[in-house]
Amino acid sequence: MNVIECKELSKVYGNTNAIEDLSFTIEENKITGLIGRNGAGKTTLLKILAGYLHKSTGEVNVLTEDPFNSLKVSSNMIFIDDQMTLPESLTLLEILHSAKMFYKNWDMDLALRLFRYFSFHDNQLHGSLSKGMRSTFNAIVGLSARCKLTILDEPTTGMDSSVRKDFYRALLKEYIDHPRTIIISSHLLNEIEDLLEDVLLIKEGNLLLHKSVDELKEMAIGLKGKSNVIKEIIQGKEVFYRNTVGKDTTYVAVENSFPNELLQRAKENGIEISSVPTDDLCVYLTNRTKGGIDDVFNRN
Amino acid sequence: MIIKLTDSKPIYIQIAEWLETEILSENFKTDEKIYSQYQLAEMLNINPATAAKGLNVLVDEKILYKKRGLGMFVSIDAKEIILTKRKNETLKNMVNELVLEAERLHVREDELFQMIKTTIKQREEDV
Amino acid sequence: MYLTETNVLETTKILYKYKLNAYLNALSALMFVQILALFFSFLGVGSMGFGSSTVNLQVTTYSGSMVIVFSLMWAFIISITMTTKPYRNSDFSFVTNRVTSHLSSIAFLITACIFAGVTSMLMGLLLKVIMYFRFGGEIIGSHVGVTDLFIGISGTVFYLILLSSLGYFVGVLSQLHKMMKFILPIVFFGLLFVWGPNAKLPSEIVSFFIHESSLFLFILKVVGTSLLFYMVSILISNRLEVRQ
Amino acid sequence: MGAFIPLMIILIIVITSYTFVKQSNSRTKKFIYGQRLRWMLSSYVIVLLLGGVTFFILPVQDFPETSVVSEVEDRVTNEAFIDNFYDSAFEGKIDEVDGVVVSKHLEFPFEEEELFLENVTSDYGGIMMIVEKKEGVASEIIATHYSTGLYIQGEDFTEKLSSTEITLSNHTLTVIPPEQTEIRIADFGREFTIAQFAEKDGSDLSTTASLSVQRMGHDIIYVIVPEQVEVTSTSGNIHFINDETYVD
Repeated sequence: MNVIECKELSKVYGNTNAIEDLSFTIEENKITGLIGRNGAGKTTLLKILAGYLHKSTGEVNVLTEDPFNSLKVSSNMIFIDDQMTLPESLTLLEILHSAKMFYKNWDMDLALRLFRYFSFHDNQLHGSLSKGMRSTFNAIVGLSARCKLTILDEPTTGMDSSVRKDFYRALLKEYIDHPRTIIISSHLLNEIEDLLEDVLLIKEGNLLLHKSVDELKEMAIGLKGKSNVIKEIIQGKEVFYRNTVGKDTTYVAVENSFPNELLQRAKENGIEISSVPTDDLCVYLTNRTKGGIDDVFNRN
Repeated sequence: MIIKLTDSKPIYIQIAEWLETEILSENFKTDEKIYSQYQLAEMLNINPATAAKGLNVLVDEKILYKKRGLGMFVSIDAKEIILTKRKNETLKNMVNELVLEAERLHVREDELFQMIKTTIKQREEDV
Repeated sequence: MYLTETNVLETTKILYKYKLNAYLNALSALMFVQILALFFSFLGVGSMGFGSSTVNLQVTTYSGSMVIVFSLMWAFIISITMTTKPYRNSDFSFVTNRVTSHLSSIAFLITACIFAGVTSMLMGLLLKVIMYFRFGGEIIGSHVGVTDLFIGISGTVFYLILLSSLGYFVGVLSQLHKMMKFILPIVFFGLLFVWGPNAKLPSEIVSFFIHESSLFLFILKVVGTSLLFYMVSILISNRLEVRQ
Repeated sequence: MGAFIPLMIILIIVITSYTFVKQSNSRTKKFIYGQRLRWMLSSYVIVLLLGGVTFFILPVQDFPETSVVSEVEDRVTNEAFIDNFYDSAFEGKIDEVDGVVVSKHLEFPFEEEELFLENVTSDYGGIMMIVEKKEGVASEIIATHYSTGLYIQGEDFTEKLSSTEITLSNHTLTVIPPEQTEIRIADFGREFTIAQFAEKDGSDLSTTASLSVQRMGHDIIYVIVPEQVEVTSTSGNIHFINDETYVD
């Protein structure tokens, strides 16, 4: 079953396209990472999926329904981000009890254990929490709700690294025990990469790729060597990144579709072959120009 | 962590290699049940789908076999298959690398053989 | 995870329960406003004096009317507040759609109005008790029997509901577009200006309610009017985005 | 200035309501929430309920009601009574008027031939004096303070009034009006939401009660002096009956 189906989905704000012609599907019980730079349209996309915002054109189905104004989607979905508005006069404990009323799969035991583990106090107010603590609390709500679709929009904003690690581990354990469809958005891949099954990479509102993490890891290959040799090898291939170091050495991240023998020969010709870390690859893919920041300073 | 997840090799391959090593060192014996995808995911803090992929590599290579509803088990020929594979692929690749590096450093053929012989002798003495 | 089933009624009930808890501070605002009104009422809502060479008589009228008027303003403002972004967003942190969000807000507001109606009438009695002890029993005035009290409570509650539905409508209108916050007051004061002080329409609208001496008909009028306000509010905001 | 007060009040209500219920994402400190808020509201309701119960226990239900008698009718009878009060006084028949109150009655033995009257005025004015020379009265001066009493809503508040001081020393009769009596009365009005629907008098939205103050504060000092006594005075507001010889 497909939990999410988007077809040529667009969202226009005034004259700008926040999202353009997005088409993808997300299957049941997968953890998908939504990766893109700040302002790439991640949050807009997620809010459309959550039913908060209208689509402009195209089609969007969540749990086989248009999510906007759908009670079915709302009751089977939870959207967590650091902007979550919670009543100011409820204590954290009261908020957990309120959440319990809304979500039929809610696990109070889990919520309370996490609550204690991250050393929250019953009578604290959501408004008095620091940014990191607030994100942590929201994340607890998100995990304990056990919704069929869990959307986490930059869930770790403000968390320190040990809390982040704990959170990811908690997320994974929860997922193993109670598989569900999870979408995590982030501008960084490396932290969550191992957690993910699929990656959805967007750039300026457009879908760049939707692949499994493993495919992404094998998608590109890094070659380093004499500039002219490199130039010859990569002819006709898609180059994601190119950088010239020293007098005559070039590094390229290039699409990995070389036959083994060719690589073997390249090695024999003094080309260093390496794999491209997915994180770097995402940066290359989402860069506005091929050369990255260097192009700005390149006045020739 | 047993597996260095920052390694640029795909994780499922790292998992497969780690399990092979475990089988070679007899931590898992023939017909013994190996970790499930969920156990692996928990242990290594990775997505269960990735873990499953790692296991499937070993099933494809007939190192593991599936029993429906029970999990995956070490096949009788597991060790042999691994050894052969490592000899054919890993060792071959390493030799390849060695030869290439030797060429780059202008080491002659007999010099290279000599170095290998010395290394083997030293290990024998150590044991 | 399995899919859960829900419906409008069930979700509205849950949201209503949630709001009773979460927005209890609306009642603390009411309490503050009513206590403030009590202090103002100590001055009396009206007074007259008679004098001759031997007597100076001061008769000061005390009633809970000011408490009720203050509570009416509270109902209006609270209802506007309930339509503002933070409140809508707060609903959407959990399970809701626009209809259930509205219905539960309205149910909450009506509950708050009932509470406000009862407390403002009781506050009127408390005022009189305080004045009784201050004046040592030198009191004239109108009797308030238990029946009167119930009439007063019902009248007050429905006035509050009327004001609350108006506030809700105004609030929803102002949420439609950023510019509405400027347009609405301009339209309101513009109309007042165009109509002038002796205009018929506004005074007719007001007297439609305040000159209705039958409680039953008054309740019918209020129920009709507020239903209209609430329904239009729901209809015009049903396509509104949240958490932009 | 007066016009700003309602605006100020509205402003206060807007601000307080808003600050109490405002929601925001910023870090804010709240003191009243959770259990504390519930306690506060419960105690508030309890105080109000106690107030309500006390109200019905208090004997306030026995107070005279406003608007029992129609205002017009009330004023007509009232004015007729007061007219009658003065007319009778000038005719020397004040003691025959029904409902007149004798606040003070003094008899002074008097042997002199001349009487000087001093009618003191206070800040609030003086009291009318009527002097009657009467045949057959010998060796005494009779001073009586008649008043209409004070009836508010039909209730007798006459007792509240203090009486005039009348003294005779040498041959001077001095009338000193009392300090003005301050009477403060609370009028319990009906809330407009009761008044609008209660059967009694329909939609009455006025906040001031239609109060009838009857026969309030009309006083006459009636002095009877022997016929042969010559009366002189420098004070005003003194009227004589049966005496043409009097000169100011």
